[in-house]
Amino acid sequence: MSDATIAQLLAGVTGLTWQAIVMFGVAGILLWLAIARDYEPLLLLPIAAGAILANLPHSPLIGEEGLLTILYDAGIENELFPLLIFIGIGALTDFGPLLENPRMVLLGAAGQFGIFGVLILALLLGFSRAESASIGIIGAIDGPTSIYVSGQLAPHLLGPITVAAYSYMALVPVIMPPIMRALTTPAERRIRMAPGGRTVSRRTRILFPIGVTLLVGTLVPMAAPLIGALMLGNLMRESGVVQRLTGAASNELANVVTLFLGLAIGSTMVGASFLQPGTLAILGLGIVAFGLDAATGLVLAKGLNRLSGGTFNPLIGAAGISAFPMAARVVQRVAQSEDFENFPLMHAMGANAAGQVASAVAGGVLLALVAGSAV
Amino acid sequence: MSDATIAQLLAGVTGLTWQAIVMFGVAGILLWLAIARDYEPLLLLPIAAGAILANLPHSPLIGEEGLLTILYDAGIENELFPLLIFIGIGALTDFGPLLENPRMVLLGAAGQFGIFGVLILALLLGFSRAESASIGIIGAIDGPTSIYVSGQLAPHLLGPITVAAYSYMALVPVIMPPIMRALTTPAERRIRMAPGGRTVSRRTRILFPIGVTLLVGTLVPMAAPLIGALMLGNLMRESGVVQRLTGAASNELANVVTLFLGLAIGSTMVGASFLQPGTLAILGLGIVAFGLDAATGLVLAKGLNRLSGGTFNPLIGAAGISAFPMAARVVQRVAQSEDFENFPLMHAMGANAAGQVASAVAGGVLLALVAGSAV
Amino acid sequence: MSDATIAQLLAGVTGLTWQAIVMFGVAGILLWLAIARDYEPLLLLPIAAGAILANLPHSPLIGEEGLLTILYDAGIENELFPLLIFIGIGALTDFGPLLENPRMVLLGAAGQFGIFGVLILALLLGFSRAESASIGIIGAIDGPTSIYVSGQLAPHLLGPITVAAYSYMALVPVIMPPIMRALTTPAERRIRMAPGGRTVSRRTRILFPIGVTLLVGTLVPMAAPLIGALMLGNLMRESGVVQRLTGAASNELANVVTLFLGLAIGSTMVGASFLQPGTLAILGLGIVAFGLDAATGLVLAKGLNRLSGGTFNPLIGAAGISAFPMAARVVQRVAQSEDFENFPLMHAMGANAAGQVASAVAGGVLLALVAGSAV
Amino acid sequence: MDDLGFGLWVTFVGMGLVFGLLVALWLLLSLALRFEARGPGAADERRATDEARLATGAAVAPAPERIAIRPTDGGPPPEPALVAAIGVAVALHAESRRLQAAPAMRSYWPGSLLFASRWVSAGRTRQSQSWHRRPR
Amino acid sequence: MDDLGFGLWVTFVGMGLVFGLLVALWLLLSLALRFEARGPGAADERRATDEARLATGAAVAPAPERIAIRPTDGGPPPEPALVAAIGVAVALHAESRRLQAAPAMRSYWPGSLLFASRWVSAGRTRQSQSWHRRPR
Amino acid sequence: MDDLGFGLWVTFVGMGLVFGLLVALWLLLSLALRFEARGPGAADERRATDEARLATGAAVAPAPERIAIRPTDGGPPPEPALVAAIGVAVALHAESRRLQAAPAMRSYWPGSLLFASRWVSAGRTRQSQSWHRRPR
Ligand code: NA
Ligand code: NA
Ligand code: NA
Repeated sequence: MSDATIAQLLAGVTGLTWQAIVMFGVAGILLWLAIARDYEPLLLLPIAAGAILANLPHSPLIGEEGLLTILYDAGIENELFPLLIFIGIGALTDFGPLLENPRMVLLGAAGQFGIFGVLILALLLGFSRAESASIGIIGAIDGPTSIYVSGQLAPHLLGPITVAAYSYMALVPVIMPPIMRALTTPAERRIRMAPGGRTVSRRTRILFPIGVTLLVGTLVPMAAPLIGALMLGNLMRESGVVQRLTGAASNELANVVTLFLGLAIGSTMVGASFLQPGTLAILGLGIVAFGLDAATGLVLAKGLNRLSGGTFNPLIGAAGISAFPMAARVVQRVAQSEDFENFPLMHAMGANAAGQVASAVAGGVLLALVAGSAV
Repeated sequence: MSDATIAQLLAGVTGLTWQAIVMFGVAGILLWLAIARDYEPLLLLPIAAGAILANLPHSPLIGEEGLLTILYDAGIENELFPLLIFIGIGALTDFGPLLENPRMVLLGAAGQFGIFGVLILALLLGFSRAESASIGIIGAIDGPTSIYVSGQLAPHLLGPITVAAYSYMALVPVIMPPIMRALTTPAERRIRMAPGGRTVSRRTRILFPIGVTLLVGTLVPMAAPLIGALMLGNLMRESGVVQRLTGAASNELANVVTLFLGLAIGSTMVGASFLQPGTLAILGLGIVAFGLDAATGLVLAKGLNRLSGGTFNPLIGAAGISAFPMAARVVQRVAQSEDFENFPLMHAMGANAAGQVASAVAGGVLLALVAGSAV
Repeated sequence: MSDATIAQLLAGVTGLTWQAIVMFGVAGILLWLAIARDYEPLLLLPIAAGAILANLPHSPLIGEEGLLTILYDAGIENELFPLLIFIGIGALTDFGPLLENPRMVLLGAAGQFGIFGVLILALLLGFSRAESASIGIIGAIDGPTSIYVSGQLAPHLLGPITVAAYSYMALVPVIMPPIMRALTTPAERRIRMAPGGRTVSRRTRILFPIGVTLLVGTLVPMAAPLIGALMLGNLMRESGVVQRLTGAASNELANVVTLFLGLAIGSTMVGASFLQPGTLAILGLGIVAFGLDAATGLVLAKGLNRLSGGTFNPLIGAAGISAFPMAARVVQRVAQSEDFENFPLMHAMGANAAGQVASAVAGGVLLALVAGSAV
Repeated sequence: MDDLGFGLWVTFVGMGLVFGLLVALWLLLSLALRFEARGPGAADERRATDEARLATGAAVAPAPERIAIRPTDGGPPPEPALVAAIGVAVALHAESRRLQAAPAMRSYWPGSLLFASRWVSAGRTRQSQSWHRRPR
Repeated sequence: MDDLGFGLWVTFVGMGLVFGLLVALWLLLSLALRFEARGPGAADERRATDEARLATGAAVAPAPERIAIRPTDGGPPPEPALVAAIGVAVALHAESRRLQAAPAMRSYWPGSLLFASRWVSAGRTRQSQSWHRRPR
Repeated sequence: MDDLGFGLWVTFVGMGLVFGLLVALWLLLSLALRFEARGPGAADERRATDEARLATGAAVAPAPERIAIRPTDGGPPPEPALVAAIGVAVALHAESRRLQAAPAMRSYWPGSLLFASRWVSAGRTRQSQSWHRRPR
């Protein structure tokens, strides 16, 4: 017995694999990004912690009845967590700027091209259709959408896809400016938008989420959960009569779910499966999707500028990629670096909110098309 | 394939039924009541949202693994949510006014007659015994009790019963005054109650919830969950040593559970099953139960007034229906409309708290009698 | 039918057993301790409430689908709740004092001897190996660790073990001083420690939880869940970038889980199984474990004092038992009663934090050794 | 190469659907905005925003924003601390006013009971106090 | 008509049980109130209420009640904003006093750590500061 | 008696493992502390404290700050209520300032810094204060 027990006592040390050690390094990088660089710490820190706990030798945390397994089953497998977080996001999102400039929806739509462009690239690289769609969804540049879609189409890629999605979202202020400068002329960047003075009544603000839910839910049932959750949160917010629920959904609930979500996703990053060439491909394709989103958004915005006779600042197109609300703030920064008196922020916010909606729609569309044809 | 996919893409539009459209209208009415009229928005808004999401064509939200299904299984099917909310209510209820005037318990008991009166009417209308009892429980005029009882006896009626219960609770200030004026004379309404100067020690306040739990739990085991949850919350509150738990139960937990509860109940309101003549009958019977509760309470109070030689304001009887704490406030308003210097509020609060307890007791009694004899 | 129903109506009264009545008395004592004496009310009050509800005749709360059963399955059976609470504790624990005096870890280790001493005693008393280990873990003097270990090795003893663990933890200020005075001389108690002026950088504070997780998780995989959860919370806290999550884990989440945990544990205290001679033995052994912990800690501290040439206050050894942070405060009180100008608090906090870590480690070790050899 | 075809098809149909849906949304919005009542709109607007602010639970956060306190007598600007203090005060007071003045129709149960307990209790206390006092 | 009979029977037995239980409760209460100790009762009372107030977590709750602010010098009533601000202050301060004065027996773990963290830490800070300072 | 043997064995191996692990931890710590960079450490410290303080939506966190309030003109000490009020005010104002001035790089989603760790601040304040004082 003693020998067996001794062996069992040393099981931990002997069970340590090189993949585990590499994953500890990966987790270390994520922690550095989260803590030192403040890149999406709310997600990357729990993900890194989950990855460490999952890669410990013989980790009881990912065994049956393990803590991380429980969390995964409780909210990732059934897609509960991303939807709950979407309710919270809806409760925190102000669609006012979009309601004031409805045409901004076009930029939101353009900002999703990267999803499909990368889907094609992934197919060419030999990924399966479901995998390719899951990789493409990184181009939604929206965390919960990526988790929701890839969780259904390719759960085994959930880890790298989520990490890519959140890391690149945090990198918006780094990645976007060069692209924006490359595709626009200083003159274009200096264009000042006319303030959209229109006031939006409370009635419209309340009808908006209901209308979107009915419209999208009817035309693309597969998008109903994402859009429904987002708009439910926004309805609670705009109704102004359920502050308790709005607060709970956007604070207590969102916090707890974010923690569990991060841990559960981190637990999928087990060395043996994570350390594959595919993972690197995913990280690479993700950044391509990112660039394509921004580029198409900018190009469409340049078109709008031409149509509007030079009164539309093309930078705003870059805000259509969602990554709410960072993209809009980056647009403001870049515009201001050309002309300190220029304030396209509110218009960019409109495009940004449109991108948020468009991302969820695109996610549903992708599910419908791929799930429909995959089998 | 393309054809199939096109068909699938149009599935949403083609899947839209007239029942769904009607249900969208119903949800619209509920939203209007909640937002514009501020009728129980904390429940009606999530219920309406759940109804919209559940009636979307081919709604993935109520499919297996759908968000609303998950919430329903998590807390309605096993009755967890209504009990958790009851803990929160107990933590927010001050039974002091009842402890100062124990005789008020009689009015609480009288305020439950509507439950049984309507049960008989429902039986005569051809509802099954379990259904009739579930409809009658609307007369408890207490949300969680209605959900708990009907969830066990007739889950398929959960939607209309809950909607009726909460809508009518919100209508207390509209429905009650006429009944109160009809059954009392101005002279009676002008009666001023002697201030119940008695001070209740902390010890008694702490022993009260324990005693009620033991008493009711022993005599009517079926009522143990409802009373136990209510009194657990009250014990936490009165103990004064677990503020963290009291706060969590009455805020964070209550908010999240209320949101989930509303959504899950709304998800049961699928057109095909909701749009039945039975639903209208339930709405009608609910208001009858309401009136019967108030009437019996008033009548008993008039008796008490006679016994006490004209020193007992009969209006207080109307507060026995629970609908805590609105009924008590309505009593105060009606009394003041007769004599601005009259303040029966604290006495009405006593009757009201008694009604809260009596409602839970009646719910358990009903479960015991009907579940016992139904099979 | 009527007869059957009458019988059923009286079922409650007839179903009342003497064990149930005794358990109501036990719950009453726990409530008195919690409310009147303020002994760990956050756990003992819910435990007592759960015990009352579980011992009601034919209690529907512990039946299948009963409230308490749901809570038990949701978080005790799968060990989720104690781990979640551990995350919250980690988020509230400041390991700074330990980082400033690393040698304090020795006292933390010594403070665990009671676990094993009592394990032997329990074996001699005829308890099975798994049971003995579960009883010994009371010596960890740490609630979640006791629940976690006994929940895996001897779930049927969960009730008495948890009650003993929390009651004795609350009794720290009563039990410890005599032991401390018996084992130290006034001269020793008057020793003033040099202020550990060293500043610990944020980097070290962040690396500490990561390092501990890797070290312990690798050497004793069985300890990974407890240490991992504790250190996850501490990492979130020290990172300073996820305050939302830290706050949620240490407030909202901790509060709700504490309530559920207490209720679920109370529900295991059903008279028939709780009222056994074994329970008394457990209560007795628990206090022995307690004394042994303190004694070994003090003895080792006296050794350190000798080695350090009389510059180390032996009282600090008593803080190694964990019971964080009460033990450290008691050390401060006893030291001050000898010399009002003496402030060993910060050093005691270091030993106390070490005890917290050591307790979790010991729990994992015990699981590894006993689970490994039991079968 | 079937996969490429599939990819192009998905891209074509997908982007088409996304654009189609959002254009439909655009039309819907323009329609809604057609029926905008400006005046009341603005009013509701402000009210909605206030509520939304209070909704955050941290009624205090936006306080400094909300109050553009300027010394009427052209004196020096007030201390930030004072500004913030008044910010808290105004927010809290606004909340209390809002909740005490709530129409009888307002539903206090089960949710708003927290507020009811907070503020309405205060009002009720005053009520019964004045009732105690009158005799004097 | 069996159903009607059933209904009447349920009504009869049901109302009987409800009344019976509540009357039993009445007796229980009267019994409990018989053993009321008035003086300490009132005292405990107040204490309990204070705690309950703090329990709401929102220290702002009791503000309106707590502050019977009246200008002692018969000056004009203070601004509502100021009243509210002082309300917050008093509530917070009261809470701090209460929690710092907690007896050694009070259990700080795992729950009360919230309070410990807020206020006891402040007290501990002062303690260790004075300890740092003594040398000088 | 096999059970006794088992018990002794578990005790021996168990205490051995516990001591072994904690000694290993000790070495690890000493190693880490070898590479302590004082300056940056303290600096980080300060930053962390600010964050922690703002983190607590509970305006009570900045207690230590509050304690520092002293009348500059040597007047009488301010009322606790006033002190607390200013404490709240400063914290809230700081928070609002910070949130408005947050760098684009900070991630606001899904949570900006509303609520969080409550008892970091005091402990850290103590340290950074003692660190501030040392120079003197
Ligand atoms: Na996007
Ligand atoms: Na009722
Ligand atoms: Na210990």
